[in-house]
Amino acid sequence: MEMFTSIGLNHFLTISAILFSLGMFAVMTRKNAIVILMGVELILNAANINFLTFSKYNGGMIGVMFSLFVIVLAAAEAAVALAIVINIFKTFKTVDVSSVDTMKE
Amino acid sequence: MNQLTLSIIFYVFAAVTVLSAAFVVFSKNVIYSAFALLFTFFGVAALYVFLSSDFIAVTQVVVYVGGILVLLLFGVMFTNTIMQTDLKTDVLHVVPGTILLLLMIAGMLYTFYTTGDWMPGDVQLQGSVVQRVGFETMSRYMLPFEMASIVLLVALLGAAFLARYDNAHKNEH
Amino acid sequence: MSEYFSNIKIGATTIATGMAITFRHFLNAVKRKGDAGIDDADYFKQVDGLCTLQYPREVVPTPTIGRYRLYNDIEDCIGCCQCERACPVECITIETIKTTADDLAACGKTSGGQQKRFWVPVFDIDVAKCMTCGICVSVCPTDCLVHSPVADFSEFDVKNMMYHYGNLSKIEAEAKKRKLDEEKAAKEKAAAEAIARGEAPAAKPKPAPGPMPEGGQAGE
Amino acid sequence: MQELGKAELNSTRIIRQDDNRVVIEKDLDTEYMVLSMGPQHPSTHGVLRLECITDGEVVVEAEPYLGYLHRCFEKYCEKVDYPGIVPYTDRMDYLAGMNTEMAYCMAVEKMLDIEIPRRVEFIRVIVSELNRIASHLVAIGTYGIDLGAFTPFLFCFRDREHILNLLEWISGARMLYNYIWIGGLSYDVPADFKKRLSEFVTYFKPKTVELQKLLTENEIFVKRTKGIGIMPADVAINYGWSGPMLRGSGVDWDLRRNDPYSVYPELDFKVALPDPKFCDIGDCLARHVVRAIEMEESLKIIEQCLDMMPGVDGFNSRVAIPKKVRPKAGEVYSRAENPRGEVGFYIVSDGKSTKPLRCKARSSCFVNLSAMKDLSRGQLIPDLVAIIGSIDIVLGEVDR
Amino acid sequence: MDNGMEEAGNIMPAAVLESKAAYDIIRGRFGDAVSEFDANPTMPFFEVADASKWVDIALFMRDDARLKFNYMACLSGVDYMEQEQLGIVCNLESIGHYPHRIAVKVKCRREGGSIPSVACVWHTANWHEREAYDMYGMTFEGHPDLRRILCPEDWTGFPLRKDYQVQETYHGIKVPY
Amino acid sequence: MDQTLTGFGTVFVFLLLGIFFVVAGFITARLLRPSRPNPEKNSTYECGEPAVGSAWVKFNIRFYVIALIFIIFDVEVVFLFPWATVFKPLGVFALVEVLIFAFILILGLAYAWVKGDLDWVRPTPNIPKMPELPNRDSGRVNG
Amino acid sequence: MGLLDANISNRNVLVTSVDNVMNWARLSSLWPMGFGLACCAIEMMATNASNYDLERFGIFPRSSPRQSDLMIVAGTVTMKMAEKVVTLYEQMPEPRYVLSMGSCSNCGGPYWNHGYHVLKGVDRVIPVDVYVPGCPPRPEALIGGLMKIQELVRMEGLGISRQDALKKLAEKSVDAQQVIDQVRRATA
Amino acid sequence: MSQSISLNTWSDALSGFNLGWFPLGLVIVAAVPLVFIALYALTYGVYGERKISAFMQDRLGPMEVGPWGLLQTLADILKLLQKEDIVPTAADKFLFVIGPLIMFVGSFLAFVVLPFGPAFIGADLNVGLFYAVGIVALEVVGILASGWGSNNKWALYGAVRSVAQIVSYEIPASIALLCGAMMAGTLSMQQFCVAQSGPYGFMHYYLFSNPIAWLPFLIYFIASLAETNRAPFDIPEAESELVAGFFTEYSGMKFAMFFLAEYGSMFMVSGIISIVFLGGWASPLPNIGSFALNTMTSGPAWGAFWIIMKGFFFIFVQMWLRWTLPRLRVDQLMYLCWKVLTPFAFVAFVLTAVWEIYK
Ligand code: SF4
Ligand code: SF4
Ligand code: SF4
Repeated sequence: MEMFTSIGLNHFLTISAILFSLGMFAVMTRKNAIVILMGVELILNAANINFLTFSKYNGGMIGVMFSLFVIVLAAAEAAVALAIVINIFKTFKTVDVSSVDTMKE
Repeated sequence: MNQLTLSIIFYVFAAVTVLSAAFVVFSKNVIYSAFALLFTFFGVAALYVFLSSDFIAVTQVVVYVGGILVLLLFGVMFTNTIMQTDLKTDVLHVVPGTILLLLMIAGMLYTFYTTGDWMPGDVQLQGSVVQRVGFETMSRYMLPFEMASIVLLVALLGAAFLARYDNAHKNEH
Repeated sequence: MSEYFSNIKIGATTIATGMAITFRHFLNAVKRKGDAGIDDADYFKQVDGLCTLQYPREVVPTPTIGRYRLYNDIEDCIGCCQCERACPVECITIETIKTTADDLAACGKTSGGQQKRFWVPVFDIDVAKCMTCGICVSVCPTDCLVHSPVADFSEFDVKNMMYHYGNLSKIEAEAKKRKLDEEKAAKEKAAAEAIARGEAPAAKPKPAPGPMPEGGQAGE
Repeated sequence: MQELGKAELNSTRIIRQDDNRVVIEKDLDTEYMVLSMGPQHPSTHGVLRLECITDGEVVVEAEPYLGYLHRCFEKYCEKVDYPGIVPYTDRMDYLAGMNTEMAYCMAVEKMLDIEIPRRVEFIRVIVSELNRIASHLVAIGTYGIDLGAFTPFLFCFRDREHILNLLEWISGARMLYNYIWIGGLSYDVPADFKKRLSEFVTYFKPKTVELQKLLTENEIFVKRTKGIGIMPADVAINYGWSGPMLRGSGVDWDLRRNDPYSVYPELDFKVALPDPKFCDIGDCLARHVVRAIEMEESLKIIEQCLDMMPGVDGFNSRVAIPKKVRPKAGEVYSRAENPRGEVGFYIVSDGKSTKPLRCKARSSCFVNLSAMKDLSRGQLIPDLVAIIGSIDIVLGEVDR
Repeated sequence: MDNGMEEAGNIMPAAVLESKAAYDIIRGRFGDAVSEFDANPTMPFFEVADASKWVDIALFMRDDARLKFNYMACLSGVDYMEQEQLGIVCNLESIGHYPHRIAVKVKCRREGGSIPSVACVWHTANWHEREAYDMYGMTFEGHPDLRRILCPEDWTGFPLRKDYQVQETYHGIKVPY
Repeated sequence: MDQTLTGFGTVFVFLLLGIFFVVAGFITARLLRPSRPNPEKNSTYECGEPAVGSAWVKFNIRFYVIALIFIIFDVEVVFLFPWATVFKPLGVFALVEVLIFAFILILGLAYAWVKGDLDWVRPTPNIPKMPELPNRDSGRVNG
Repeated sequence: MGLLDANISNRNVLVTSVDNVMNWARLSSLWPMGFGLACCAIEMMATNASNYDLERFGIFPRSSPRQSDLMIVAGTVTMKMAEKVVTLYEQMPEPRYVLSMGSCSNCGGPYWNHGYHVLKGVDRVIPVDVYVPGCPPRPEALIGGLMKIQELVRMEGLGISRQDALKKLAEKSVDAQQVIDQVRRATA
Repeated sequence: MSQSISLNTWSDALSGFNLGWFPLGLVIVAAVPLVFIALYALTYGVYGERKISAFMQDRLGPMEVGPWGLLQTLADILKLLQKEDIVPTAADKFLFVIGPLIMFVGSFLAFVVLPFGPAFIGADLNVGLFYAVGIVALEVVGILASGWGSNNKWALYGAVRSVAQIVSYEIPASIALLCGAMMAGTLSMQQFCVAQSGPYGFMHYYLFSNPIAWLPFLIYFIASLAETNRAPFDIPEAESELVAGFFTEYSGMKFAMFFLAEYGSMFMVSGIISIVFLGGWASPLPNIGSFALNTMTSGPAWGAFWIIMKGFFFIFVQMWLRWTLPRLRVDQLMYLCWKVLTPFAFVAFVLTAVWEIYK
């Protein structure tokens, strides 16, 4: 019971692990490029949770700063990736990565 | 607020996060995925609060919900012919994927729960995170800070170019 | 570049002008335009301020020639059917019965002193159809058909908008008709007799001696 | 089956099938949306329907659909005698009843060849100019609403109310007057009318200035309308545009001057033309400005008429009204300058009946609106709204 | 229809004289394709006898430097019941060039008749012709988009024909009163 | 319990209460309101016409570009807010740092401006033209 | 199923007072659909405008039927328009009211005899609660009609259907004919 | 930080009050703004808007429902409660329902950091201002959900326009607020007010004490109009174009939620602007000699009075603008945002920074 009531490092790590795996799953199995992007965002979020968890339980600022930069990167990544996805869509009329793979102009 | 309340709230948000994330991944409707992402992001932001980084939590809402999610939604709306594709054709390698998913979770959890000694103790983050972030960016993380602006600039240039390239491309025809 | 700034400047000034105007109106909201009708001399006295007329509480009378609900003063109607013919909408229905000679007095005179020669058992105006054009009013020789200034007379049932102005009830009308028929028959008989007698039929039709008493409508 | 539009983005075909349903055949490249604007839409001024084919916010094509207010006016003309048509003409252009009545009466008078007393002519001009102001007030006010400015609309309606009161005072009705009759007027004006009218003119002049400051000169308004919906002069003529629309395109053409009728030749007024410094010739702003100027010109005309109007002594406004209107066989096309442009009546009489054999109303809005499809191509939706507003349609007249 | 106006012929008003001059030019170009000029003072007109020439005449009228009838004021359909004909009457004039005005009539058979469309000459004619089609049922050859304009697509009959009988119901709604 | 958690505890309660308010509103309304759906009532509103096609079409890329530029500046603002709270004690150095940071991003804005990404591309509207003759004998008529 | 759907046969004090409050709310906030058809619509606009200001009664037009309670059929309903009117009416959420403004929508008005394309009264396609006569009705008449609608709302309640209310009102309302007779007697 | 904590005695005392495990006190704290929004939106916001617009248009406005029409909005809401709730068949039920919920919750959550006087604030977060800027994101998603969920063309147009507009104007708005944060050196809303209160009353307000503050003030005001979809930036719900924008399909209570959310966020932005630039609950009256007006008019009750008054003033200006100006077009809106406000915001940013360092 103690394990459930007092929130500790492991709780956060667990959530982060689940998020990460879900993200990985999306990246690996979904064909829709946008869902893949969402998966990537999930992975980044999982990473951020980890950073902040360790930051909190270590007392340093490194994790916080790192997660901040991760967010920056996530934003940049989302912007560029979505632009690419939209371009792919414009060219191939689909955002289905598997078919894009085979279509190759 | 006592410990129990806190735990309950934690579990609520943890559940929201995980369930909505699962929904994002498994939903066949992309627009639902995108809206479920709202709850994931929000839940994660709440977890950040539990990790005492209020600033990052609000940043999460500002950037992820206000920015990335909107971008994703626009992306979905823009490419929405895929909305009709059903789950079967949408998902590749389900079985290996699921196995991998379970393996991954199991592996990671195993590592987390067996490696007890990476917990140096419950040292709380002290002071206002905002101000500390402000100081850190101006001192130790100055270079990354400037680099971030360049990354953003490049991202802006690149993404704007890509979006525009398309228009130029079309006009040629 | 200068255009960029002058644009901003023009935008700001015109917006400020507009806001000044609305604010002036806002301040003027303490004044209220009275309920002067157009024919009052001080109609244009109050130029600024609120102009709302709180209708059910305050009323500005419509002008005297205002054309709203049609009203027929059947006492004055001579049953000439001019209005019915003139109405472009065909929303007046008139049935007339010629008065028999002995009824002339009963039929009465209009207020203008003209002798009425027709009973008007049916004078229906469907105000639901009427477009208040006023043509019927302009052709009425006795000015008995008028537009009243009453404008507000909505109904829950459209059938209520059929206004029956006729001055005879159905039974009365029946009686009058019978009477007329009898008179006609009598006249015809008289004429036939006259022809038989070789007299000129153009003789003035004299009122047939009416054996029918006035109390023909006793059934009422 | 009929192909409607392909426009520049040529991979999608929009097809109207025989049952009048629009089908989009998409080629995935871009997706058009069929957007039905109206018949119940705040900016179509009644029951016009525009079927817009849009690409995002851009209107690829907007096809107007009329007839939602087709009230069989021309049928009525064949069923109702000449004087009985007058109230129906009111209902045609219900914002400018007086003007339409006048156009119709002039047509019949031309057939009958009757002389109209001068006083009647002056009163007719006064009331129709008043009605022109009222109509332009509605046009300007609703144009304000179209562009999001609500207050000017209410100011316009407040002032219009005074005009309605004046007209009700003389004619007995607020909007649909049946005041101008073939050969005369239903009533002479009341005794105080001249005084009240000049008071109105004094009252109204500052209000036009206020309106101008509040709406016409507002930078947002100008930015919204300038350069939008440009119609070149020659095409405008070819489209049969008339009235403020044509003048907005820079054509100096006003029937009151170019085909003078009534007492207009004696009056001194300016044909309103847009100022190229303030607006682009032929755009929405030009048309709006023309209307604003016209209101002021109408005020001038009214003032002059008040001075020139012959006296009352023993005057009977119904003196020239024929007992029975039965024109000689023949046909006539007669028109007048209405607030919205040329309203003409083409009347055929067979000489025997008291009803016309054929009476066609040439409606200005109908003709002006026909350019809508052309004007709307490649506009944004807000601009489309601005264009419809600047055409200032009255559906009663479009559909008749 | 034109009796009674003939006597006035020699004292034509100025406006009619102008129309006459314009007519003469057209007559000179097209000869017998156009009928005699009717010089009535209320609406001088001529008729196009050879309807197939109508578009050419229209173009000529619009573009000829002496005519420049660039403005079509009105196009009305008419039902000539007695002559078993339908027709259109176009009122033309020239804005900004000449003060002349003239009306042109074109007729066709009553049943299944057809008139060439001049929508390619004057934009105005487009909707007016649609309206005439809607009301009278003559077709306009070469019209870009000849559909009903005022009445619903699935309306039966052509309302302004003299022998029009109104339909009883429309989409289940009773039509007559 | 640290300060942050208490503060955000309030936020959480606000969240709950907000949701509660909405849900309570819906429930009350549900108790009161009539519910008589029919196919026509539930049809999509489109000014009285039956709607043609779904509204779910691909949308204009313009909006996407706007969101894209927004996200970049949004992230910038994220950095500037913590800085704003501490820059006074740090003095000129911090100011210069941030000006460089901002300048680089303003470069991005300038780039987007110059390249026209900030303009809402308006298609060139059609200016009406004179009618075109169908191919028939157009040349012949006016010879 | 909400309260307003409920069929309550015994009305006690509570029900009545709930009724009163609910009816008060509905009658004080009648949002008409901004929907003009013809000439009458201009008078409707004039009634909305400053001089008569319908907003005094809390009546202000909404352009979407979803948010409106009242449909003012202002003007001529043509055959082409009739189905659209029905659609729009149907798309309004209940409880909804219809006011027919002007002769045309009452019964075809001036176009009733030869108007082949005119619907002879909007009550042929949708149920009408109040008829406002006039062509066009004066703003006063429209306001009067709206007051009648408010009267009708006041009569409604749990277990009292619209038909009942209308019937009751029709009984209560002074017959126009009686008024005429009164006038006649007075003038005679 | 300590000062602000001591300021919020009341709300802190309340939030410490637990019943069992549940923090009942917090509920009360949270309920106050809720009641406030409801009251404000019901009686003053909408009613005020109608009356003000009426007076500007020479009308009377609501008159018949209650004395001077005071009960008008109450009647409206009560009526909306009774209206049938239509969910179109074509709509996406889930998004259709969740839209107004997110929208309202988002607008309501922003009130957490709004101090209603020195002693009352939901939570004095030390990222308060940033939080207030960020929470708008929720509304954005709510709008998209309802616009997309309606499956109505007008709604979709409205939603997409609205979102583009809100996100665009967030940039100049947040940079302008950043200027305020630079002046105060904090992000806590309470600290803003504390920093701007003092014996000289309004002279302590940044708007009057800092010559540069005018620029961010104006920029934020304009941007806040756009963020709340107020005229002249009301293109998302532009009546004459898009019928009713993203809530075209909403009826009954769901519509009422939008209604409340809209007026709630209107008050929110007015509150933010008065806190950041006009001292929030700080009294504007100066101490003149021994006549200690400022001291007299400070305190919890007065604080609440001042901030609400300031908020109302800005709401009045918003309404005033709305009833004066036509509306902009999408491209002009974007022009104004990206090419006028954003550059000027950066200019203001630099100027403020320089001023703050060298003053
Ligand atoms: S006013 Fe006109 S419509 Fe009415 S009854 Fe008289 S003539 Fe007929
Ligand atoms: S015209 Fe006058 S007198 Fe003749 S029937 Fe009609 S109302 Fe009676
Ligand atoms: S009732 Fe009269 S005013 Fe109203 S629409 Fe019909 S004709 Fe026009």
